Amino acid sequence: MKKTKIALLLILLLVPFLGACSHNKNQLTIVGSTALQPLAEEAGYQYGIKHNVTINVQGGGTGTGLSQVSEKAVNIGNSDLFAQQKQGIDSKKLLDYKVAVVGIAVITNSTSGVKNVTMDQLRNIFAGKITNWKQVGGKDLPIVLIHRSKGSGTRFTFEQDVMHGQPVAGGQEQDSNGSVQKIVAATPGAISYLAFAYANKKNLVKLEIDGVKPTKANVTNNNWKIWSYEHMYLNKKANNQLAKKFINYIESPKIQTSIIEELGYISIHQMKVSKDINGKVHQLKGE
Amino acid sequence: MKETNIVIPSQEIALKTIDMTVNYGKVEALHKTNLSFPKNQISALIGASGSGKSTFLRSLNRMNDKVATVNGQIIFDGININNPKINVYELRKHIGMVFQMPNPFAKSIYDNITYALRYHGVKDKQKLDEIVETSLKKAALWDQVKDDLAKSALDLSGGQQQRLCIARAIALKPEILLLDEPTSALDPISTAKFEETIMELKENYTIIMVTHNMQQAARSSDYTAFFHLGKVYEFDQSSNIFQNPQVELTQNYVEGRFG
Amino acid sequence: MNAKRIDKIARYAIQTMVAIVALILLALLSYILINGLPNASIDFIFKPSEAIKAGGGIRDQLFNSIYLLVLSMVISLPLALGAGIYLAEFAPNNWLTRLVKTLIEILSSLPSIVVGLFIYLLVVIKWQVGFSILSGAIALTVFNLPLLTSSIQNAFEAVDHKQLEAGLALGMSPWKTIKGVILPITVPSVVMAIILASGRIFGEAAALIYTSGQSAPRLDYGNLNPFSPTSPLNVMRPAETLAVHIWKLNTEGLTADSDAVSAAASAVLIIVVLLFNLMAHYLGNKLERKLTGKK
Amino acid sequence: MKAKAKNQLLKASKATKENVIGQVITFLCATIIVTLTLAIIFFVASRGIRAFVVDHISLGQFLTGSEWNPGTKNAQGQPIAGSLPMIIGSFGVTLLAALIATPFSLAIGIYMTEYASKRMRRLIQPMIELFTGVPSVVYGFTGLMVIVPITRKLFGGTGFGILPGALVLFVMILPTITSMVVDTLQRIPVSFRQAALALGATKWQSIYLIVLRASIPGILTAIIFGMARAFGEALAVQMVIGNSPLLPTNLVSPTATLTSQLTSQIGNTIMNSVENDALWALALVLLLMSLVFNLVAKWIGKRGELK
Repeated sequence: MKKTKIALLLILLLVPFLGACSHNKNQLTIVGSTALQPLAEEAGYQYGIKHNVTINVQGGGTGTGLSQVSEKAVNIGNSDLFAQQKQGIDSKKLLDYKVAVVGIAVITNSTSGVKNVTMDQLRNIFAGKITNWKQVGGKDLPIVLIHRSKGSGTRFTFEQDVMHGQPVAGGQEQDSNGSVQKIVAATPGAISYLAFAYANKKNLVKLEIDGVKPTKANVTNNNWKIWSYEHMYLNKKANNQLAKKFINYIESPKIQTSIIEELGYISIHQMKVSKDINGKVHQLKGE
Repeated sequence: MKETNIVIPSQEIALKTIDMTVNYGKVEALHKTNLSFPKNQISALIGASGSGKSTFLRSLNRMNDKVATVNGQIIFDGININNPKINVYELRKHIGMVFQMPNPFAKSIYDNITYALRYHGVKDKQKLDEIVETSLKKAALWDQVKDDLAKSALDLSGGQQQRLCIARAIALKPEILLLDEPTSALDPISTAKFEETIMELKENYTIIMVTHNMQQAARSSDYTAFFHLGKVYEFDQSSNIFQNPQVELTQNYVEGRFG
Repeated sequence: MNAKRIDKIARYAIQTMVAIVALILLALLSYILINGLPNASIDFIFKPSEAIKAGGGIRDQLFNSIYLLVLSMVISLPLALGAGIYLAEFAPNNWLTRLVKTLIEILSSLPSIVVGLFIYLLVVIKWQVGFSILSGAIALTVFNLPLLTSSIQNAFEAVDHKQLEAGLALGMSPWKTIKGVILPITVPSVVMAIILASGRIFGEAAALIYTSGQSAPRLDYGNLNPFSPTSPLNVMRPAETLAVHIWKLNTEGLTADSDAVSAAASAVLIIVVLLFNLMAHYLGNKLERKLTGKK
Repeated sequence: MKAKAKNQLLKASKATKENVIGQVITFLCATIIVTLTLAIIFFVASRGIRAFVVDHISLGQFLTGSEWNPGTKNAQGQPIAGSLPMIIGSFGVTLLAALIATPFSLAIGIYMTEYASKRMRRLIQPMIELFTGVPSVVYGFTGLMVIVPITRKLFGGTGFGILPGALVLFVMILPTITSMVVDTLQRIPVSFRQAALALGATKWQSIYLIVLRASIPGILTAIIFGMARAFGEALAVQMVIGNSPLLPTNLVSPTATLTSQLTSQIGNTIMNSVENDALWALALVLLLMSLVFNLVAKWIGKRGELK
């Protein structure tokens, strides 16, 4: 009797592993930028219900997204950057779809006592030339620089649009918007940069640059200079039939006005300007 | 006085060793020994500690296999059991053993006795109960435990545990029982009871017992072998060994001059 | 300062130190529970999570955590038991066995992110298993094995070798004696090892981010066919565990109430671990009593 | 002996087969675990060595340099990858955490095995296990919200650095060390203690002179296991260490550990790129350090063995 009881238990435990051989077809794996992840997840969930497709969205960062999609390990690679801007990625192999725009706000701890800075002052702060808030009209408090980690897309965009090639001073690096948010809110004199969606926490001050407020409207006409596209990359050689359908779904007006707005992104269709790989901005011919 | 005096008992021989030696690595712990143990008799092995008597005993049921190299022959019922082809597990059904420190399983009294039996194929519950009863009776433990066989063996006293080990061993109905200083960890009363038990067991088991206790050997054994520094000097009826030993070394030991 | 006084001082020093640790634990627990419990209502536990809107629950994440724990135990316990027994009973006492023991200790000191990436590159990418419970379970197995194996080995070595002798003398093979006689005696310490190991992997996040993934597709708990993607039993679906969910809420979380949900999730996670410990203790004692016949 | 029993003596029985199978299975389990460990070590080593062989990072500069910026090249064209800050960060955090945790876990261990009543022991045991249940993420954020502001108030600066890292790790490795210390102390036979007391020693003398002395190998292994755990911790430390790859000037200046640098950067680097390989070199250093930990523990354990 004892033997049969053990055998039964064993079978019961092994049943789930049988599922291991199933690898169903209509499934989409999306990996990459953590900034684009919430959008991809929410759109993926709604698309999944409508078309009975399972869409798995993972984070991992822009670097992982781009390298995995070039190796065809995943269907879509999310990235905050142009593939060309990332060393070691062969952009010719990839198809670029811009699905949204993300504005990056400059945030400081409420103790800084500063509401507005000029672009040059901002550049000098991050270059380490200005080290105390009183030099820009704030309280007498040392400035604490908090960067995003080196490979992050947000950091690349910020440094391209603000530093114009000048190196940034050393300082603390955090690898996620969440920790930047918490640390700037908690550390007196701290300054950093965050995507709009993350910047609207109560004890965070959103700096104006040259009198321009970090709003979506100011991004559409490039009054607010610090912004970038959110890209979804496909591998040219992969079977992208399902992936293309999903991207069209995201670029459809219905999604661009609903989820995109809710999550704090800016819709592609509202943009009056475009930005190329080296950050130059061009007027879009009357949309 | 002779150099050695090894007697071959006249009765039927249950087990005998031919030129058996035991080496721990390069050290020869036991020199060539030739002993023949009479059937259904108690043979005691005496000698100072380290004289090789336990080593000899443990080689009989191949308990020394991994630890030492045993050469020579051990003839049991006409077969040389000291060779690799022998199935050691089957062999130990025929040659049981009880150790110095009582080592009952951490199970109930009933399970202690039936566990090995069930493993060797005795499945029928009714038959098991019967064997448990007869073995415990033979080990003079039945009356004390018969109404609570499910009690854990670890709750028994030292003496009771040792008798449980006896019951467990005889439950397999071995032909030979090896006892390695079985009473050295017991109090005098349990020791005396233990000796009575093995005297009764003599009818259907050949018993070979290692002991430090000279009086025990004299009282309860029929034959006695005297070991000294890894060599058997004398093997004869216990009465001769203790009244007029032929070998001077035995005489010194028996009269307690050393050892 | 005679010995008597030193003895008294030592006793008080030890007791104060134990009290300090107890205080730290209570402070930590109360900090987590006070922040977490108010919004960890029952329906919070049985609601799916929300990406944007507030009021999301942790139903799928909690299920994934428990399911992953069970699966990784199903894989690692037999392996650890086998290896533990081999090292304690059969392995020859030579340099090779000592080398193996050191290797196992090294496995336990590997940082979780390194193990996570190893399984990610090998299992998720190269073997095309993809982000799934299976990959997560394999990653967690790597954490379970060293702790379980060394605890089991110690447990077997701690058992008095006379029990083995007793079994052999009755014509039982070493394997049968180990399985039938010695194993039951080690059950309590094996259960203890399982508790310690599961406590650790229940809170593991770093390794799972790259293996069992960060997305929790909505599950239909009625559907028990392990092949369909919405069934909870399917091992090929990505499964964000509770710990990963807490990590995601605090790093990339855009949900409106991410702080509240993460605090509540932490509280739930600790309570589940506490329940798990108590249940495992109870089970351990019962098993020991049944197997060794002690009343 | 009946004839049937006699020939059974000569042939293999269920027992022999079963025993062989049992040995083979357990041997296989042990080999699986060993191959798994070797595979991971080989994997980390091969990726780590790539940084030195393929990307020409100089080993000397790697171990002594204090600037970590693998993306850029120095004068000789070698990537600037000085991992000294991370090594010091990792060691600083681990040693400090172990330094704080050891006395406490010894105290609990001794209390549990020598002084505590059965009821107290039943209470403390789950308490210790509960510590292991708390996920490192929760430790990280509690550390960020509680410990960092306190260190900032007490010692100024940003509140990040080795001290908060060590405090968080102290709480995390306490259960690991304590449960192993308790295990070792319990293994010391009661007779040792009785012998000491019989000779008129006070309780503390019996503990200090006999019990602790006899369990030194176990205690050291426990500490090593705790340090190994602390050394490998990533998420919790990353929250409070400050993540800046700079040499720590004091206990509260932001720095980085091998693990925090690895976790925060790996996601954003591309496989086989210089930055990625440099991170794997860090992982290799991490691995070698934990190897050193184990060998030291073994050596001390052996020397302290009961003679």
